[in-house]
Amino acid sequence: MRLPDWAKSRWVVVPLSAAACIAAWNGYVVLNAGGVVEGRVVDGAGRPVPGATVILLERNFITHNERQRTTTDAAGRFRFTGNDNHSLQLEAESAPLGRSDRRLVRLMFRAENVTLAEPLRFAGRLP
Amino acid sequence: MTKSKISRRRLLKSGAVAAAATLCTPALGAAPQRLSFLTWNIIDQEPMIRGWIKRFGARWPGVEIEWLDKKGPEIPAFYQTQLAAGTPPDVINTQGALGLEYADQGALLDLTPRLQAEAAVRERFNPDYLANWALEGRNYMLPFYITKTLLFYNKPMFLRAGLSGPPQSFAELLAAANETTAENASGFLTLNFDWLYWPLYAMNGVELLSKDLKTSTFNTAKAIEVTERLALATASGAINKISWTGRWVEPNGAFAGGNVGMLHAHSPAYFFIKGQGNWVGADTLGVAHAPGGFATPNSHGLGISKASKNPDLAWEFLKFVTDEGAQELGVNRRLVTGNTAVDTKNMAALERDDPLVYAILKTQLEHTDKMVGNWRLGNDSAMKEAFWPELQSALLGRRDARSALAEAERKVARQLKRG
Amino acid sequence: MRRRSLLLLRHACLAMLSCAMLVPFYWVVKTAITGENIYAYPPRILPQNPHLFNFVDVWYLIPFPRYLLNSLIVSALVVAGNVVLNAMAGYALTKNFAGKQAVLLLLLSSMLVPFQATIIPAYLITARLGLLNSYLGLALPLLSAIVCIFIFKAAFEAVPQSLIDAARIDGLGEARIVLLVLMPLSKAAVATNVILAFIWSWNAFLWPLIITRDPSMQTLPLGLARFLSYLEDTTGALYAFAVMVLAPSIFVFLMAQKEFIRGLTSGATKG
Amino acid sequence: MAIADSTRRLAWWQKQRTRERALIAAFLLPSLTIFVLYRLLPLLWNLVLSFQYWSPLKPAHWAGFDHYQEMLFYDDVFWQALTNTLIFIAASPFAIAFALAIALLVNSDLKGAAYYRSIVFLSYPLMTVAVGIIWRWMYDERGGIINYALRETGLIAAPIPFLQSFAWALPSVIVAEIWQVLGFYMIILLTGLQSIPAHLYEAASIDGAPSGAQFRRITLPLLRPSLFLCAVVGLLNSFTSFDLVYIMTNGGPGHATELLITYVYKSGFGQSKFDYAAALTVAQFALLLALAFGANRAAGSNVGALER
Repeated sequence: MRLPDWAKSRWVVVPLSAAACIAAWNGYVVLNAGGVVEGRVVDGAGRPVPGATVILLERNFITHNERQRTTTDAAGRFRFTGNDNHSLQLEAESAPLGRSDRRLVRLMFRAENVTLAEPLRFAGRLP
Repeated sequence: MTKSKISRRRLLKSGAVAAAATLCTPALGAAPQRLSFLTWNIIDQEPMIRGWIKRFGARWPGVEIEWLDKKGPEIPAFYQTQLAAGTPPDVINTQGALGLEYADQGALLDLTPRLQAEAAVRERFNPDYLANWALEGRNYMLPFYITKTLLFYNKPMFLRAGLSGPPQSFAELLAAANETTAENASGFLTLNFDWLYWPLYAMNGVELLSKDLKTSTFNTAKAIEVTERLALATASGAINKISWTGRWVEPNGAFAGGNVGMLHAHSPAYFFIKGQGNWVGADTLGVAHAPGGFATPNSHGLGISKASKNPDLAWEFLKFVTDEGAQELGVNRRLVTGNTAVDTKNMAALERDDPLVYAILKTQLEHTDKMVGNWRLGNDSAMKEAFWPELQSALLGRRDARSALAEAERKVARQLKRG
Repeated sequence: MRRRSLLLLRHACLAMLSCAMLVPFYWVVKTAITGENIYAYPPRILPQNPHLFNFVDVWYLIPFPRYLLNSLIVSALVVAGNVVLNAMAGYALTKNFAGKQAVLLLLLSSMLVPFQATIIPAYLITARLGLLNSYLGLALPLLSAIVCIFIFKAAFEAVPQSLIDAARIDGLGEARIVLLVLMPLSKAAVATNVILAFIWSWNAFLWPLIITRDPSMQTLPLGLARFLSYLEDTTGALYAFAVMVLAPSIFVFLMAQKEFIRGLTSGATKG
Repeated sequence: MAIADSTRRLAWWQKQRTRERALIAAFLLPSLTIFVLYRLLPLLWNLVLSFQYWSPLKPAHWAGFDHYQEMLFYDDVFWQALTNTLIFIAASPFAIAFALAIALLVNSDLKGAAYYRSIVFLSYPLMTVAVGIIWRWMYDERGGIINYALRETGLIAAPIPFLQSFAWALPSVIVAEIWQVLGFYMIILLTGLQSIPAHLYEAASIDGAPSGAQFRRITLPLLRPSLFLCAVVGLLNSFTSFDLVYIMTNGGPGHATELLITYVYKSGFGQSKFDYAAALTVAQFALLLALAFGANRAAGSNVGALER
């Protein structure tokens, strides 16, 4: 079948395709907005640090405020759930090693599920 | 009339807010329970303010509060229009001397009787800060959060220049500026809006106006000398030109760049500097009073519009905000509120958590008797308009100090005459 | 031969000019997506590890969707109002009637009244009309524009009288003549109106600032101003916001430019 | 009978007349109402206010010519703002000339002329607030491309603080303003050029008139209305650029970029001297009116010219 001419005018085509893109993007967002933030914590030598406290700070205008804390498991992994922000900072603390670097994690949309590619790293090494 | 009756009735009451609430509600019951609250660019604190509104609403059943927030430069346009239309927000938040101008226009409610009736409330505040909004001896605003100028300095640069510590006199200040000046580094910067540069003159004993604010007293040999020295230092690059041309972003940004020895600014500048300068830290950023401990305040105050439909409720809200509210605001924004009890509490916590901010805020609570550049004028902005451009041209060496100050005196005199 | 080199010269000039005109666009976009500290000197011509997070920040730091919606609604109102009212006025001005000169003078002189100076009375009037803090109130002052009226007038005059007479003989009323005969023949003028009206309402800053009390009624320019006061110049987000605010008007222009330019041809300056 | 017939026709004709009158009125009314409400009434309000002492809460009383006296004899800021405004306006003829050159360049069967046109025009639809932000950034000492380019090419040693320097601020703002409005001028002139019948040129070239002469004899005269429109737009920019100045310099440093309109805004809302601001407004209106009619004369046509 042939489209009527009005349907071919750019005033129809462009907005429709734009709408399509937006719909697609929103679909993607809905599927991936689980609010899960996970990653690993390692020491200077790259060995996993169990029992370290990981702090999650979230952005509010110009400052980042602490939101949640958790501790790493035996494999140095941690997992936050229920994050609903789009710009986070992660930091690890552990008695022997002090503080890790503060990692800025920016998301493409609120509550995007994210897994740190690079683990949080302490300067010092575990004995 | 009724106001004084109410306040007299209040006198008999215990200060306990809950009790006051129960007793006061009938008195207010008649009026429609609506308040609007205009804040000055603190949209980032939305959760906190919503919380205030909720808690206050719980205490005063049936009260709804509309919250408006406008950014600083646009507040006058908004508020003036609302005044003209007879619908000004009941509780307003202004910065610097703007509150006095509105008071002078007759826009604000005179809070003096209420403060006299409730000593407890008056006692809350640092008297010097409270006095910032006293026009002809009447109080028109309460401190919301307070700032005054101080001297930030770049410790590494000071070390390199072999300077032991912050300057203690005008001469030392200029000397230090010279010492730290180098190829692509300048020694001193100051903010210049709202008289914030005035300590430089105050520390030389120069005052703009006589005590009674009737005559100008700044056109003196000393003032001319100070201006000439400042202009000289500016020409030599020891004082960064931006001091006299910049507004907020430019000077703070320049200091954050890390190649300026000293910055004379008010405490909020710190958060901006920290945001831009990655060198800023407890061991690199020095914090001190300007020589002589002089400082120009630029605080935020809360007032009540005279046209408010229910001023008593507004007053209750004011008391709530400057007490519990202040507590929360102080913690969130890391600032001091002028409410002595609140500040003591918050500062104790800060001393642990953030020594640098603590050091900065500490200066805000010291030497409060040495606040200058805050003449209680009803036409402050017009006065600035008359004075600053002339001084500015002298400081930038575009004309000589003597004639500039003479010209300024002529204009200031005219403003004083016109009132 | 000489013609060729002349042609090349022309292209060279225009190309250079185009670049010059485009630099600011490039610079703001580059700043918006740039990763490193935007204050580092020397600034890089190409953005280092570019990203889109600044746009995300903008989207969440202010209720961007809400402001966008408000801006769109107001602009839609203004565009519609302009097309209709200006067409009517334009048509009326094609006729000769007593006091036409007076009307023209009124229009031209009211063009010279700066809006900033009329805020308070305008506000009071809007308050009288009970339109404060409403979309209509936001749109009202922009609902008709003098330049556009003249564009319509010129476009209508370009339509051969014979057509109009024919329509009359067919028994069409004036209103229907405008609607069925003139408008279809002046698409260009319509396009011009659409674009200009959209631009003006989309960019209005001071008026929305004054008459919107309720934060949920604010429009994008206010959001932009707020941003400016907030993040000052500390971040690329400000420039991301600038890009996001500019995109729609550029988009509308690119979509309608053909008719728009023809619109000005047939309009504004004939004669 | 013929008479009766003619009277009937007369009656019919008069009926038509009144119909048409009603229609014209009905068609004009909406737009006129808006202009009266939001332009003329406020103007009158300002006019009245300029002879009074008033602020939102003080009852008005007559001031005679006090404000005008203050303005003319005591207020040098007014004079500076006036000068700046005039400079601002005086810059537009150059912009227009430049735009004309561009228009001439793209006005032909030049390949890709359409693209050039679009690019040049692209900056007009932009939100002025945003344009202000963009240009502030362009002029920035550290992140700004202008200082960067100048330093790289070794034209200057140290960065120029364009918007903070008394010498540079006004030109800088004007450049930004021209950047935004250039495209609009170009389009107007372009359309003017295209409405010039080609045969005139043909005839001229047959008579062997040099292109320079053709330009002076044919193009310019026939372009007058377009030029006039441009001039008017240029005039209006002296206050439609409020947002631009407000964002870029807010009138500073000192009053180096103070325009009448920014000064009106400041004295009104900044210093709550609305009565004085009203006087300033009236002065500005008078100035623009005078200039508009001047331009109109120069365009050698009556006010109507704009409408056709």
